[in-house]
Amino acid sequence: MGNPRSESNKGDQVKFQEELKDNIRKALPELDVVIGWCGSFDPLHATPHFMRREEDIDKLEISPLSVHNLATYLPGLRGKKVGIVVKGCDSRSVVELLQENLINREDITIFGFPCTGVVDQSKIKKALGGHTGNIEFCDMSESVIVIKSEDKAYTLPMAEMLADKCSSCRYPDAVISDYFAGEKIGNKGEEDADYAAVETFENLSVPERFGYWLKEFDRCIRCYACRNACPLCVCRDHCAAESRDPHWLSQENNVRDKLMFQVIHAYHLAGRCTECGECQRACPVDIPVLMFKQKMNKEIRDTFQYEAGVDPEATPPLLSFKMKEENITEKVW
Amino acid sequence: MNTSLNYAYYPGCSSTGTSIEYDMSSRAVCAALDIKLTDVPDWSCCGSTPAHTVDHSLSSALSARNLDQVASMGLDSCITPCPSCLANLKTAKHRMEDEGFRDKVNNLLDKPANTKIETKSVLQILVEDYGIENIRKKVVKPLTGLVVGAYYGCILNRPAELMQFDDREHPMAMDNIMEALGATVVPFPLKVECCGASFGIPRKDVVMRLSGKLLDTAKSIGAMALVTACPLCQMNLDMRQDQINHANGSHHKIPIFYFTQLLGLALGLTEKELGMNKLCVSPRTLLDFMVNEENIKEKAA
Amino acid sequence: MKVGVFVCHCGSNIEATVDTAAVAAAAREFPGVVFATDTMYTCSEPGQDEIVNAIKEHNLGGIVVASCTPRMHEQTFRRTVERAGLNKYLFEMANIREHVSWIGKDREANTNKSVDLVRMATEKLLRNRPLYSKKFDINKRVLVIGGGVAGIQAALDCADGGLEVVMVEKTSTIGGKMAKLDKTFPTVDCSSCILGPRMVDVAQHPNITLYAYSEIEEINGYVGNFEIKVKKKATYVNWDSCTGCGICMEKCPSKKATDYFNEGIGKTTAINIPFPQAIPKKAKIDPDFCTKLTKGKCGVCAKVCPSGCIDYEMQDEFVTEKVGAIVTATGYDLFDWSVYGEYGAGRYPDVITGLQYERMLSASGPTGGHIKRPSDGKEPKNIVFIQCVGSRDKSVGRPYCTGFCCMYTAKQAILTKDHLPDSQSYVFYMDIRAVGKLYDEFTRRAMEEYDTKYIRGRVSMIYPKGEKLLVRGADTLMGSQVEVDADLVVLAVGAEASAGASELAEKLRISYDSYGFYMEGHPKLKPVETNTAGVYLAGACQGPKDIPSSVAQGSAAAAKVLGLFSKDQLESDPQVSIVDIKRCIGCGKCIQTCPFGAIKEMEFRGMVKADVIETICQGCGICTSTCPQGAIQLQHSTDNQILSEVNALCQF
Amino acid sequence: MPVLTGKELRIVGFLCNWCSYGGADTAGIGRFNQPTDLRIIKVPCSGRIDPLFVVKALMNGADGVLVSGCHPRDCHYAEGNFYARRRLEIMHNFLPIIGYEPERFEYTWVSASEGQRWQQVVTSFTEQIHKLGPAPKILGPEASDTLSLMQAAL
Amino acid sequence: MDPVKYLKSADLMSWLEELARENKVFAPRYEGDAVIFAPFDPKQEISIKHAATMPPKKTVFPQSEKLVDFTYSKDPENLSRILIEAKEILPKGTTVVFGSRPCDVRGFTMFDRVYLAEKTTDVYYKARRENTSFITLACEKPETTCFCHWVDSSPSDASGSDVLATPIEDGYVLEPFSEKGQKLLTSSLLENGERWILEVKDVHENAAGFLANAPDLSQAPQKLLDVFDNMEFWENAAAKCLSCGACTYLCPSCYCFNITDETTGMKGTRFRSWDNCMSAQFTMEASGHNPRPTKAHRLKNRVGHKFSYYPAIHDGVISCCGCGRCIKSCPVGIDIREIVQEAINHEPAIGKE
Amino acid sequence: MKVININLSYNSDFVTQVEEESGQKLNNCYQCGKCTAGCPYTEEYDISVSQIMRLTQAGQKEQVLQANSLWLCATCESCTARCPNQIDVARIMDVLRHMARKEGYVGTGRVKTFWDSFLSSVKNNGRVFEVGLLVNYISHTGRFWTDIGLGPKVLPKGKIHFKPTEMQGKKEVAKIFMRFKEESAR
Repeated sequence: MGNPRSESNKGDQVKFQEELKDNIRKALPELDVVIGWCGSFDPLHATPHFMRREEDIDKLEISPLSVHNLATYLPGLRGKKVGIVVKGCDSRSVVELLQENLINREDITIFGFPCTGVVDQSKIKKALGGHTGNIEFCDMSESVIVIKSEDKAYTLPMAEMLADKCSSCRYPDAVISDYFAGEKIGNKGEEDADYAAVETFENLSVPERFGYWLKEFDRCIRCYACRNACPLCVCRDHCAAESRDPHWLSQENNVRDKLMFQVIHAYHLAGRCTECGECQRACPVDIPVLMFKQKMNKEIRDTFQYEAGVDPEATPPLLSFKMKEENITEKVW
Repeated sequence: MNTSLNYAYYPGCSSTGTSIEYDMSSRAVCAALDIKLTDVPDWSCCGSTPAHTVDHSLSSALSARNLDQVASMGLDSCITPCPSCLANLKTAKHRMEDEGFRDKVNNLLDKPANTKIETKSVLQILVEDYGIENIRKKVVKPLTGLVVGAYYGCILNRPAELMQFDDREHPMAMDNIMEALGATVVPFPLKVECCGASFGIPRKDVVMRLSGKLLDTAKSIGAMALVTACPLCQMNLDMRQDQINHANGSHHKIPIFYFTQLLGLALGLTEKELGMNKLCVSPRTLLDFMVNEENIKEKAA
Repeated sequence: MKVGVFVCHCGSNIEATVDTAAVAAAAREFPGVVFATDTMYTCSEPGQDEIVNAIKEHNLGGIVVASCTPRMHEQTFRRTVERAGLNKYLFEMANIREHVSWIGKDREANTNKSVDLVRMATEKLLRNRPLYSKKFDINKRVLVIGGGVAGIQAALDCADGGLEVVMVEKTSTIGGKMAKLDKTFPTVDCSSCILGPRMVDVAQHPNITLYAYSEIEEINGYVGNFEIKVKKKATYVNWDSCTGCGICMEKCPSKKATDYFNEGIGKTTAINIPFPQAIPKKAKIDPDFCTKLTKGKCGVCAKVCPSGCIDYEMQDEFVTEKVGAIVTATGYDLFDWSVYGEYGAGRYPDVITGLQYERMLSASGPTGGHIKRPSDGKEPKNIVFIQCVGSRDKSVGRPYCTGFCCMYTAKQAILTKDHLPDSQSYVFYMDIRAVGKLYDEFTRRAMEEYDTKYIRGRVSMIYPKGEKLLVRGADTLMGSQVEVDADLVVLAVGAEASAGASELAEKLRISYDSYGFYMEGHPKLKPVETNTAGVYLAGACQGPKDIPSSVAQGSAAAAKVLGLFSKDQLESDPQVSIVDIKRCIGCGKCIQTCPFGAIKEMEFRGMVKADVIETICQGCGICTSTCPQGAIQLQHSTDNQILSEVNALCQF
Repeated sequence: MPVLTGKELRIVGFLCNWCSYGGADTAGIGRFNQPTDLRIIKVPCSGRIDPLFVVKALMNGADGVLVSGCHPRDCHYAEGNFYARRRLEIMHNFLPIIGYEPERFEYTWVSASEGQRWQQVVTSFTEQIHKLGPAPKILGPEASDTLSLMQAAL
Repeated sequence: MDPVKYLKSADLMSWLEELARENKVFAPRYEGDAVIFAPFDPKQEISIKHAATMPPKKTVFPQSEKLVDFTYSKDPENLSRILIEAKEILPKGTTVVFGSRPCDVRGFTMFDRVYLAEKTTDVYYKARRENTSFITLACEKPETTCFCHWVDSSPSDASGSDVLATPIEDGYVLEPFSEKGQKLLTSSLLENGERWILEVKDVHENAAGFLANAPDLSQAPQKLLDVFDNMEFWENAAAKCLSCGACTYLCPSCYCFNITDETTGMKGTRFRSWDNCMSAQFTMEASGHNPRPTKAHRLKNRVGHKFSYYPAIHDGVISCCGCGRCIKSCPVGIDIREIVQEAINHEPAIGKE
Repeated sequence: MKVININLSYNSDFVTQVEEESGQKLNNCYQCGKCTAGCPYTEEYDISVSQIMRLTQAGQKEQVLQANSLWLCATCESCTARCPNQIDVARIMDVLRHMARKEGYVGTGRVKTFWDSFLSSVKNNGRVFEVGLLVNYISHTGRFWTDIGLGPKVLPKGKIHFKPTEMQGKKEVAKIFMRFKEESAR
């Protein structure tokens, strides 16, 4: 909108960005659309970019602002030939969708690149004193973000602005791809996922935990952006949240139903969620909804040694069983 | 093999008196097998049978003081040669897991009881922790020619739920050790029958009858000697063997060894270290016989 | 829906601790309820008539009965409402007897709880829909598993009734435990004289196919249409040509094989026919003892066999049979008495089991019917029988009474006197269980006429004393410890579920109790049915039984099968899952988790959808709890029905 | 709906039709006394139990939820309880994050023959819930309604 | 109108406390990382530096509200006869909202035309609207996403508000715009503010000056109708839409609702709750048919309604107040300004068969 | 023989107390007699152990607590180990002994005296002092000839000490006994 587009995203990224564009140029003639990212309403934001024509490719921008998990769009485009640009974490959602037969591998062309992390807008907002409504300029390098807002310049260390999932990322490279631009960083799937935050939270007392969520969910507006941004919420138009048969939830604005919905969401994602964090990022009122899913994943990992979105041939643990469960100790009465 | 076996050691009162040779031989054997024993500091009496016949909390309190001494060593388990001490210490721990009972015991103590300390017998750790096969490897003087019966007594492995060791009706730990030492073991049918226990003083007649039956049986199966793991059993069968003979008109002269004594012998320890001279029924003839048998065997080889 | 509620007193069973009138009064306040009353016996004829009349008078659309467990009378009341013209699924039960009145005495709490249960039932009923069965064809063949006396009876009754029968027996001969017995109580008639002809009938019946030395590998399908995979274990002898002449047995040089038929009393040859009357009378090789199979040397049997049927290369073979019903008659095994250290745990050769003794008594047994001490072959003089070994003993996990040991011990004591007139038998017993026609008279005879010394008390210890065994017990009637110097000790070892019973139950999808005995459909009213349609029980697999009871149950099971097959088609249970095509997104999670393969993919307007095959669906509802959007719903247990019950109980 | 104040808490039981419901019947037939708190919802199979029913019950005011099915390998439907075990275990372990004690929800296996076991399960589970006391109830549409009550309770 | 008043910044909290004695007062404050209008609590800091994350829409149009409580009762003589007793729940009490922005409150004027229409007055809305006063803060500087000036408004627009507060140094100048507003300005904490009237004007003009030239939207109603049947246009526009309700629920001028009944036992409640035209359930018919089956259809409706269909029946007033929340809070950054402009600039393809 | 009126003589408090203190359920006993059968002391008993169990079950307090058998049980655990109903019979014997002691029934005085002497030795020395114990026992029973014949056998073996071994914590042990006395007096 006539806002000064930043000259950003230079440095190392440009090299693979051009390589990536070449990849897409090569593949686009066979595809209906390729989904990537481009600049948005201000220099601090990017937006999903649907490339259908050659000239669309020029607008493609890969940067730490490329936060959106574009895999979310894939089930809706079933039947079309779709190309998708993926970060490491996004690729795990693609794996998961493939695993559940929600997309066809032959219809999907995956463009990977070495991701060094994406920013957490709320961290930037905090660093800027709670306001990012007037961003005039933004430039990013591997180590810092330079932002100009309301005539003030800020130089923020990139490491501190990265999303939590990025600082402990074990899959910077796409786990599955047809094209890969740039040099792979190296995945470390064998390392344990980091659930320190969940563990810290669990140290709170029972009423503290309960009270925390009541307070947080009080401001939920039930817009379901968390659900709709989730690449693995595949029920979409038939979500149990808005149905009368089954009638799990009322439409009343009460915190009970809001909390219940989050449990439903987390449970339906058990063993499937790749912790891309889109639910939490999408929340317009900043409710930390990711923690429920992380907790669920932690339990899945501890009980079944399973991690979602790594192996397209695997079966989610709750859709399978073993006669003897090594890690389940049943209560003795 | 576990090279660093290390235990807190609770000798029990009789170790200073009537069963001094059990204590000596246990210590000697452990030393020979590189098993480190550290005495429980300033241990006191576990209360034995008399205490639990008076009151269970009193009995447990007496044991608890000792368990606490073990805890003060920074350890969570101890061993004892004596089955009576073993039973008391184990019972105390087990019963104190019940909150109500623990409160009663704590009422008698200076500080709250420790309920985490496990106790095992010397026999148990030799069999389970050290291992029969490892013992077999250490034998330098096999007990050639010795025909022996193993007598366990009643409380070494009963009640089974509490003691958690060996078979309650047919224990084999000592049989197996003796076999490993080169002795010929004859199955002793009354392995777990009672010898008369502490009735030696107040009801000698009972001991005469019960221990007499044990000696008769030993003879009937052709055992040259019996091995035991209990000071009371040993005392009744050894020290009172003359009394028994007298009372029953029998003529037994059966040496009653502590299993640790024979084990020590096979490991090459001296008779003195093992307190062989403390036995009332002299094992002299038998010991000489074994040496002779071994010589014959060696010559033949 | 207009709902009628009937709260049953069940005489005083419920009324004594539940204020049924108050429950009915409370029910009148529930949504939908237009009629509620308490009745004395709702299941009685007047009780049922009251329901029918109320439906007509008040134009009711659904009925709740609060009474006993639905396992007792759900079918009864479903028929009642059907009689009144309602669909039988417009009915719900609240269990206020087994789950309320019988488990607590607090009348206020019980009444309150009953009101809750009726409220839940009503809320669910309001969401019930009429359901209609489908008909499907059935295969009128029956499988009998186990060839003991119960299985033989069931098979012959079915075969005589015109059904094709497939019998699978895991050992190489039918006959079961009964074939091992010398005589039977209380008539003391020859066991093999009674059983033998029945075994021959099985072999010769045109309707019976016998798979001996075979096991059930796999069971699929459902009532009317089971598919069974049978494993025919390798016998190394071609049974089509084996004539049972026994020459191989005579020549086999390996004579140290365990003689299972003789309970380990004596040894047998590596190739053997278990006993002369075996059916089928065919030889098989015990591969553990055959030197040709273990070491590659020998081959004598192959050389001597006149019909050339030895085949050392034989492999297990699998056949598939299709049947419509299954009778399970897998019998029992003896308790492993070696846990009794005080009885020697098997160390003393002259302490044997009753069944071993039975083989010793049998003229065709290894001792030719002579009673001999296994240790030295001498005739015993003092014989001690100990009852309740592995029965009525919590400490070994067998608190139940086996029930027939008292009788067989009495029989053995009598036979002992017949065999060895100079002998003296002692029986240590706790109680004598002699319930049956002529049974008590029989045990009395053992005491009165055969001078068997019955000692009321248990034995605490047996130990060798010279050549004899010292048996130390108690005579509680005298109040003293007693000792017997015995030459032979016979343990009346109790029965336990046969080895592999639980694995078979899992294949059959039937339940078993904590001892492994199969659960009957109802302890009183469905003694031979199971909770799985088309699977019936006969004999000791359901619990220890003597011969007459086993035979009776075999016949009863056969009658059930014949009844089931009296129709050409069966009605399917309509409580199956159904897919809401609009909500289904075709993710296939239900297909993935359905244990029965009852859901398939289908195409609907170019989209993939799930589709339930009604006759295959068993109504477990795993699909419903798997489907995230609730598109597949198990009818009669829908999400909304369960949620309505939750909501009836919990409203913040 | 009224819970007998001071006497009972609200405990919901989900029982499979084949084993545990039968086990509860067996307990009744055996007249094995049990606390009165528990109300049973019968489902065909433990595999039918969506763990979200458990959460729904808790959020709607249950103080405890007990699920019982056939013993593993003994499922009438062959596999239902195997699925249930995984799903219920995960939910059991998940509950603390929301702020429910995991002890408020237990699952177990009781066969139709195990009347005594059922009595024991019900009795000890009821004791367990009474030990925990009433679960937090979410009152009114706004969080503040509940929060102020919770504050007052502390 | 009564004279303009002045309030010292330092007295703001005291004044709100005063107001809170007789009214329910809402003011923006941080909840987590979001700024929400919450019941005023003197112990908690308010946050009025920038526009709130959510507008104060709830205060007049609650996210969900009870319309009717109903109870069934039975005739004890004939249980089939059921009486229903229904109780309408009309909101009571007065509310004051402090810290709303011009765009936030102007949104209600879009509601007013619909819910306060003479023949179809919505009693629930009317009661709340009349009992709620808005003390609106004029904006000093618009944000990147602001476009109030496109839709005939400005950073100091007082329409719909009862008091317009303009921040100046050390305080606020409070101008009443309604009777309700005048009544709010009687506190002794307030002094006459006439002397700052020029500074106020400066603030207003200065704010407006930050805004770039607005495009002409007069063609929008017609142009949007022109592209009505061009699904390719809408599919492109909606491609990245997630169909969530963040845009509509945060929109000060979205007023759609849904009505549901929740019954337990013999009691029940009829609720009205926000509805969202981006949701698949919106306009879903009982038959299962939906005239707006895809997100493209739904986005077309949203943009069309605001910029074409509403103006068509309400004297050309665009039903958008330009607050920009739908852009800022959209998880995928959909920009309604772009869509409207693209529609205006759209050239029908020529020579297409 | 005495005729017992079963309902009038049933002492339910006694039954409850035995059950509580032993943690055993008396009704689990079905009188199979296996305890008596295995008890090495049956020969010395005036009432066999299974009958003690029966009498206890029947609430016959007097008869039970008077029994000499209580003092002759050596806690060899044969009964407990073999009970088919998993009743800890030896523990019940223990509890009955406690009750007999508290209520002043002293069947076989010598056994009790020996035990008392043993405990007083522990109380005074922290550990058992065998010679002291013997002396104490003899002085209480006047049985001067007790084991006197053993003297010459044992003395030269160095097994007998005429002084107790010293331990520091003997006061702690004494305190346990003191507190126990106080607790029991309550």
